[in-house]
Amino acid sequence: MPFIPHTPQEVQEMLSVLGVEQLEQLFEEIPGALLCQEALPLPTPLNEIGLTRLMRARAGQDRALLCFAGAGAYEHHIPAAIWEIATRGEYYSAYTPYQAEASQGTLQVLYEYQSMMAALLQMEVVNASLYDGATALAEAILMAIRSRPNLPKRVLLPDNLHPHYRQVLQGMLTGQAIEMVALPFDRQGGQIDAQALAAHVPGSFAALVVAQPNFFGTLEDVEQLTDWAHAQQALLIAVVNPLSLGLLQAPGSWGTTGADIACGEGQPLGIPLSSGGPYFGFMGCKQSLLRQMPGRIAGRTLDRDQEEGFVLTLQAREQHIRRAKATSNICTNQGLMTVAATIYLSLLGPTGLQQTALACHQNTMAMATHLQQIPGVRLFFDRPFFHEIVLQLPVDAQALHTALEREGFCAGVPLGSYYPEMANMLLLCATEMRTADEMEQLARAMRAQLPQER
Amino acid sequence: MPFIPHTPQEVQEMLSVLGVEQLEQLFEEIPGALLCQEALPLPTPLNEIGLTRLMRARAGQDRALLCFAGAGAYEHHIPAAIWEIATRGEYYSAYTPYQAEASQGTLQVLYEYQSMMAALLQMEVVNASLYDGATALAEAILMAIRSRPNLPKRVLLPDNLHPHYRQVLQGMLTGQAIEMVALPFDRQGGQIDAQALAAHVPGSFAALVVAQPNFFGTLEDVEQLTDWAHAQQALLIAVVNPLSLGLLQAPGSWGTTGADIACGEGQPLGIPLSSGGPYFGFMGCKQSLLRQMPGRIAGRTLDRDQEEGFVLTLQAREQHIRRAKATSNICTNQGLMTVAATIYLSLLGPTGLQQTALACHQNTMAMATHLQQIPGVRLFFDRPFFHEIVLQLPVDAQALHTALEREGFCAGVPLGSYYPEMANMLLLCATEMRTADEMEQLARAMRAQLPQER
Amino acid sequence: MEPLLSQLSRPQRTNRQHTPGVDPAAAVANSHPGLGRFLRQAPPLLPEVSELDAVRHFTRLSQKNFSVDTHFYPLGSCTMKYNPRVCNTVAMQAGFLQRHPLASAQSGQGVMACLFELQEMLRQLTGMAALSLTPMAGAQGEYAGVAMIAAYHRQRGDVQRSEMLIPDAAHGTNPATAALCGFSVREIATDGNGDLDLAALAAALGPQTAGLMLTNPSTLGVFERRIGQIAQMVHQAGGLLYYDGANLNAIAGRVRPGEMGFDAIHINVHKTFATPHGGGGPGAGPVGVSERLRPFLPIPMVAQGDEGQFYWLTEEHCPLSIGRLSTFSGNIGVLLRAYAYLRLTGGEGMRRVASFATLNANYLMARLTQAGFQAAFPARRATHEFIITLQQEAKQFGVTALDFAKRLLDYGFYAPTIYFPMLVPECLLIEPTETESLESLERFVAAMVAIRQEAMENPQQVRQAPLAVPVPLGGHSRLDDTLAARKPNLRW
Amino acid sequence: MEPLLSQLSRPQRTNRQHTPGVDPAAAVANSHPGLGRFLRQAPPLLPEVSELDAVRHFTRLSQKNFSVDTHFYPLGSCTMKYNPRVCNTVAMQAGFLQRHPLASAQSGQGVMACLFELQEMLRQLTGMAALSLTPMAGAQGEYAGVAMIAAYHRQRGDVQRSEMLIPDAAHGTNPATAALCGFSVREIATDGNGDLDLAALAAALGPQTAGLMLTNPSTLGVFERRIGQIAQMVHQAGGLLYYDGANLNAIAGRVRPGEMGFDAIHINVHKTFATPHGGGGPGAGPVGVSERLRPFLPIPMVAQGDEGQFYWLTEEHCPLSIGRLSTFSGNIGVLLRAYAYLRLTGGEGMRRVASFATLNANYLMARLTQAGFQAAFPARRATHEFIITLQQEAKQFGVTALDFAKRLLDYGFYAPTIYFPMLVPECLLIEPTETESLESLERFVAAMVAIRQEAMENPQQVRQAPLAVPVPLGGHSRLDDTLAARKPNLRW
Ligand SMILES: Cc1ncc(COP(=O)(O)O)c(C=O)c1O
Ligand SMILES: Cc1ncc(COP(=O)(O)O)c(C=O)c1O
Repeated sequence: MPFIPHTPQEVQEMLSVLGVEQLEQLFEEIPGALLCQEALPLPTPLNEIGLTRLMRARAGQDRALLCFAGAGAYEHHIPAAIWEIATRGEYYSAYTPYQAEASQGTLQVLYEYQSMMAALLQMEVVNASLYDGATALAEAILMAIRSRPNLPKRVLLPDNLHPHYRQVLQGMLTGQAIEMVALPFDRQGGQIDAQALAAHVPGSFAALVVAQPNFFGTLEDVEQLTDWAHAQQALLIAVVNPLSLGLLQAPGSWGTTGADIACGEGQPLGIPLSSGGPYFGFMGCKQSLLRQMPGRIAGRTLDRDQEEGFVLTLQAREQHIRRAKATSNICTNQGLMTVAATIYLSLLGPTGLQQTALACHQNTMAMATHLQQIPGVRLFFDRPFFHEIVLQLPVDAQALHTALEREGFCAGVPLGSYYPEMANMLLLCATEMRTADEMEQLARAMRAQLPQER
Repeated sequence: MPFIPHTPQEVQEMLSVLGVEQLEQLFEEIPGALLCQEALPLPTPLNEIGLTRLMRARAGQDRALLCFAGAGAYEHHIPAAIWEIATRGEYYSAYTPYQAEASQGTLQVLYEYQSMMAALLQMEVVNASLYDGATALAEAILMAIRSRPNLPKRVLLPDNLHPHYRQVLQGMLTGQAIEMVALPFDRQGGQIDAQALAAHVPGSFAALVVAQPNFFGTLEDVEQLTDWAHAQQALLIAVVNPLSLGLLQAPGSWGTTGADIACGEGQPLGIPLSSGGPYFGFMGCKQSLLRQMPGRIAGRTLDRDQEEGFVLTLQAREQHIRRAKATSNICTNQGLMTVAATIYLSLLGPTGLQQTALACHQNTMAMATHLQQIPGVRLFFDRPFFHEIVLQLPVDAQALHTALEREGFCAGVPLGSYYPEMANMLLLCATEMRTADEMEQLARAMRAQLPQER
Repeated sequence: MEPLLSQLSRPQRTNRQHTPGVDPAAAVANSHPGLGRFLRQAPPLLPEVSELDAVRHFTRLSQKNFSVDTHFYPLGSCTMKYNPRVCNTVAMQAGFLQRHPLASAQSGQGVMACLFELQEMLRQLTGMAALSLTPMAGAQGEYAGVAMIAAYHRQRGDVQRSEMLIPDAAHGTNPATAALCGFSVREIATDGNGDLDLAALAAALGPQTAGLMLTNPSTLGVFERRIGQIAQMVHQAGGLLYYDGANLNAIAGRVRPGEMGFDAIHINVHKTFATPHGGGGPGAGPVGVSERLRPFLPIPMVAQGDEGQFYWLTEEHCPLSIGRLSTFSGNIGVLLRAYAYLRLTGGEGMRRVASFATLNANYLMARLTQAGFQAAFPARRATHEFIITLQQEAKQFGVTALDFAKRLLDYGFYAPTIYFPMLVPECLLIEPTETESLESLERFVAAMVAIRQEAMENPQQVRQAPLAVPVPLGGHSRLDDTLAARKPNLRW
Repeated sequence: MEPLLSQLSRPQRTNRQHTPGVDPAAAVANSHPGLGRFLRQAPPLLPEVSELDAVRHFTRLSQKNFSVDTHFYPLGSCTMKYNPRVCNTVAMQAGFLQRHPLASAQSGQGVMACLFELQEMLRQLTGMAALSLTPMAGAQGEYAGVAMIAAYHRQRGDVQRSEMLIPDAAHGTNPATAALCGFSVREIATDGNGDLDLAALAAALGPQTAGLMLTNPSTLGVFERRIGQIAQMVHQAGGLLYYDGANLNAIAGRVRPGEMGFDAIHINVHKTFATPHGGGGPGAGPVGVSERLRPFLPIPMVAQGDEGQFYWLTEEHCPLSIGRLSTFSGNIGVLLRAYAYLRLTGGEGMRRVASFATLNANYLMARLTQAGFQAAFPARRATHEFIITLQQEAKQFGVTALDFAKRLLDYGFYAPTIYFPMLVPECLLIEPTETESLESLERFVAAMVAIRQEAMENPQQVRQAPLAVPVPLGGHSRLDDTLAARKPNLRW
């Protein structure tokens, strides 16, 4: 039988030990009225031949587009070694490493992951992953609120945070009656509007969230924002792109004392786009916040023979011990993705990460230069960016996007559905994967689609 | 540096231990005139991004055709588990298991491979692989000649043996001055012409080669042929398709005492088509011929603690010990392919193999039925076949083949280049991978290409 | 111990094959002129190792894990069954992996067809009215379910319902989730047969009751027979029923939670539907609902249009939705594996899975009982799992469930779940799953018997277990959890 | 020991997921009416195991191998360098894997482009006039080369040339190949510096000389400096020069065999060009030739037409070819990996490979010499490899090269090649390759020193090595080769 090893004779043997004649009898405790009398009408089972054929066809249906989209998920180089190793059965088919002595592989990887992410973020401690970037931020806010019990349950949330993140927070924070106060962005630079901060007085909110780069790709004055938040007695929660940290200042070094919590989407570190998941959320914080941190944490310890080894630690924060009082309800996290990220970081190293980040930036610069030469097209924001730009078009962005998709491009993300006033704008990204030639192709295709004014 | 771990500082350290200043000095023994002064003009190195891009494009260029070709290489179901496991680094990046204690994985797999192939072939001993089917046959003939030193160096070779095998033998046997005597085939059934055998008297040749199924896919009277060869004091060398043995008589049971040597192409057992390789050759023989067998052999033994384990054995047959007197010059064989075949056989098992072979046969039957309904098209041979048929067409087979390729079919193999008198014939195969629908598609396409006489 | 990556590191060791070609000379010229002040002062302090060293390191580390692919892994509540390799292979195709999440639905009809059909199949299997695939694990599925219950009451203006009832045997994610959604948690006791204490339930129900979160079969490994009555009681009190679907493996295709009267359910595809656990995820926790909760389902979901094309349902289509739970659409790669698995099994296959999961659990329970171990609920049929209590052994030999668990590692078995559910003292929660053979089960029984023998003869030894997992598999004797928590060492 | 598959087998255990749907009832009806008498009486006696058991079995077995991906593997003459994983990934794409060998060239332009460019790159690197990729391993490449030499003489009517000269240090495949091609083999001695004894060569040359097979750098790990003179001598005598290209790693991109005067050469892509060895293959042994042997190259080869399209050269185009060496076109999947590797390195990269392979070998030789080990050719530069002779240690402590080799396994190193080349007593042929780090080399030196210490203090222990490779890695003490050969047990 598929995936069931029992032979007819063994079934008989086993049933006779149980003193029953038929498998069906094993369901005798279930009220008869509830029992399905026959198989449910799922599609007829396929053998592996049929399944493979089907899934090849399905994967083949999905069109390979030349990708200039970012907006929270980025096409980066993924060294082949990563998934050849991460899908090894020993990683792939193990459970969360509860029995430490039988899980040293996963545990050491987690410890190395935490160590490398801590170095990248310059944060003191890092957990072993959360679901994704948006939920990591939700957890960060919950954590901030918990650790500031004397402050109002309010957080300042910039409008230039990824709209999907804001949607997720909307859902996940209402249960806790946390108030989210919107911060407008500057129309010139896309960054948080500094003037808007003045409306908020010390002690009136528990945390300020800052995304660096922000959703529009431009860079925030993180030094000032961090110091300002701290001056208001609030925590500073940084949302960062880990890959950008090859180049950009780490949140742990923002301002005088650094961000208190740093979180974000781990996908750029070796995880395929996969239509949106699985990715992983990461989170680091100051040592002082450690016991408020959600999620699993691996720690180094000793065995009876004084040999070093690894265990899951500080479990008293977690749901399986603390139940309703846990720091989060998270249980299964995104383990295998952190294995991939750990291998990614080890293969790229500091130089590789820096070069990759630099290539992303320079490609986006080059793309911006090309595209701005198209009549009627201009860069909407004037601030420095990392690897995303907002392009103002002479036409509806969604329409252009659709037209370009027919030509084989995933030409970024039209912003109208997120910011109605930005219906003519396109958020574009060129990672290290894009070649000069491809950027020219995009420019040519875009030019061809746009009205030839002159 | 790509794949070179040395840091600049380490290089200096190492050079100073060697007492030289520059890497170049390490080449000082090479006559200066021979030294290339600069890098050879190979294409500029790519990084992994560029390589992946290039190779995706190349693989994408190769057109996926609906495959009805066989002729020695067959599209079969390859369970996904096979290559997920066989490409694990521990198998993939190990050498031939010379140090047995550090190679028990590969060695036990080889032992299991030998055991399963022996069961499939019903031969007493099997080696650990040769290069491919054709060279395995060449080795079998050399082995037969060696083991019959008193007989003339002549072998009977049927014309219905795969033409490429005959070409390989041509090359590999001339060095040894072995005479190959052609046996014609029966024009009705495609099998070896029984009458032609009468020309050969006892003691006049060392071996008779029989392919079951033969190149045309039809089945030989292996019982009679085996007994006849033995009556002439010759060895019987069987060339078999291992997958067919799920259904067909094993060479070890042919005639009264069985074939003496069985060999063939292992590709059907879990190896992808890959344009022709790597595949693997297999060889089994009677115990009495063991010491004439070429290639590596794994054996079971004991360690100092009387624990069972595995080693390469009977190495005294091999080139690294016996040098010019070895049973063959083979050294590196097709190891990893036998790992795949071993996993294949273990996943399919006796039932799976039988069902697969049966499905191949029945699909080919069904295909024959469909195609024969096309006006002017008929089955050329009237004998039972396994999973290949020769179709006689009203037109040139190569032209039709080319036309069908444009429609997305690899419509078998035109026979004209191998047998000039068969320019109108096509050798076709339908394995278990072909669906009823696909066979109808082929029939429709073929009908559309052929002159509509009625 | 395998050295840490940091110990393998040497300054200036690089892997140029992974570095994009940037011209360092033109670094400034090609960068944004205003970038300077945002730059990091020094590159991150990451290890610098060669690709070969990294490959070796992570390959060797992998070998230190016990896993389903190498060991029997009878971890109760976790359904550690075989994860068919083909599901990985088909899900890892370039067509799926390369698609950007914000690319148009038009360009992703292949993956969306799979998701749509998976939604339908899971709906069938659970008997729910509608289903969303987006939650990224069981706990997030729970969150979605409980948030929908909250939204339902809120929408009806029924604002007093602030309490969630949860059996004492429940998984920790249940109370944690209820709390996350702002409910207070009230525990309901379990009776001596492993069933819910109905009197306690009756006493707890009231106008403040938002709902009851139940697992059936429960985490005690038994089927709650009076589920009909329970559902009626809760509904009558105005509460809704949440089904924790982590325990579907022995009933999928046999009993449908929708027909038991549940209003919301999550499904751990990384349990019943054989997606891998990856050493701690990713999983996926699709959430299904009865008709009344349908409007609240989390987005996005996949729908099929009139011409057969698939499209995403978003906030526009679902104004009452509890919203988005992930940045994009959840763990699609995991869902593809579940889809592949379900296409391999079909309806008949799922029934078979349930039968053999049940057979293995009951057989193993019977054999351990024959061998003198004490089942927690000997009079009950086991479902996918069952509990052994080692209370006796703990008392007699001073050898605890933890000691047994650790000693099993020495015998080459991953350990069952221990000390959960908390109400059974010294418990081992054992779940063999249907993919284990009779021989596996027998070897496990033999190991348990041998360990008890050791506990009798040499309890000190068992208390020190594992004596040493063989070196390439970790090489450790028992690791010190207390030390780890007391002096956290969380990075190098 | 991991149980044998046959021990895991149970009658009627099946994996239906791999079985095509055939209707057993219609088995006869759907089969050829005449098939009956050809049928097997009973299904083959293969094991019946579940997919999970098979996956576990082969996963666990894999862990028992030392491999480059897990261990330092300084196996001389074998160039066990890192096999970049990306080469596997790009070669395992469906477009390449699914192509039938007899499909038209038109439908295979992608793979043929790679092969054509590989031919060209290898031609460049070797400095030969033309090259065929078809041989499936080094030994078959040798076969092709020697067969071409034979064909060349035959074609010129020079039929007396029946003798192949081969240095005593040569690899076993050289004489075996010469014999296979019908030549008698005459050994040429090596002098005390590891060079060919020119007097012996001069004495051996004559009208019966078909050629000389040489490896340079030789299997002694040194470069034959008088290669120019040797080539001249052989050519003058009417013989041709064959180059055994197994040892290219330290000279590729630095010296070209074509310029040394060789007429034929094979290349082990599974050595210098980083294709994996797979526990014994598959490899590939492309063969290159000088102008005069070009007509004899084995088919098929890839050529490029005027419009850029690629096509196969077959017997029609090459009437003098020694013919076909494989059923189809050789080990294309392996060649694709070599192609990928060469595209990653380029010309500059190959020079770098040679430099660092040389550096590592010389450094390791120097360090071992410093540590008191005896190099076989201390006055010579090592190339990619070098030889240590343990004659001294054998005499003093009764501990042989074999014992050292086995003891190294206990220390977590694969052993160097031992007792080859045969002319250096108690030799270890050590090849670190360029992909090993300085730390690897130092750890190896430390292990060698430690073992010598043991040999001094407790020789009996070293003679029994390996004491026991850790259990998951095999768990064996020294295995008995003699028993294996005396009572062959070759299947279950
Ligand atoms: C009974 C039960 N409920 C809920 C969960 C939580 O599921 P997840 O780990 O996927 O979040 C689990 C799994 O650990 C469980 O066993
Ligand atoms: C020097 C030398 N020549 C020839 C060969 C034979 O190559 P292959 O094993 O690929 O047939 C080898 C490899 O073992 C070798 O080391």
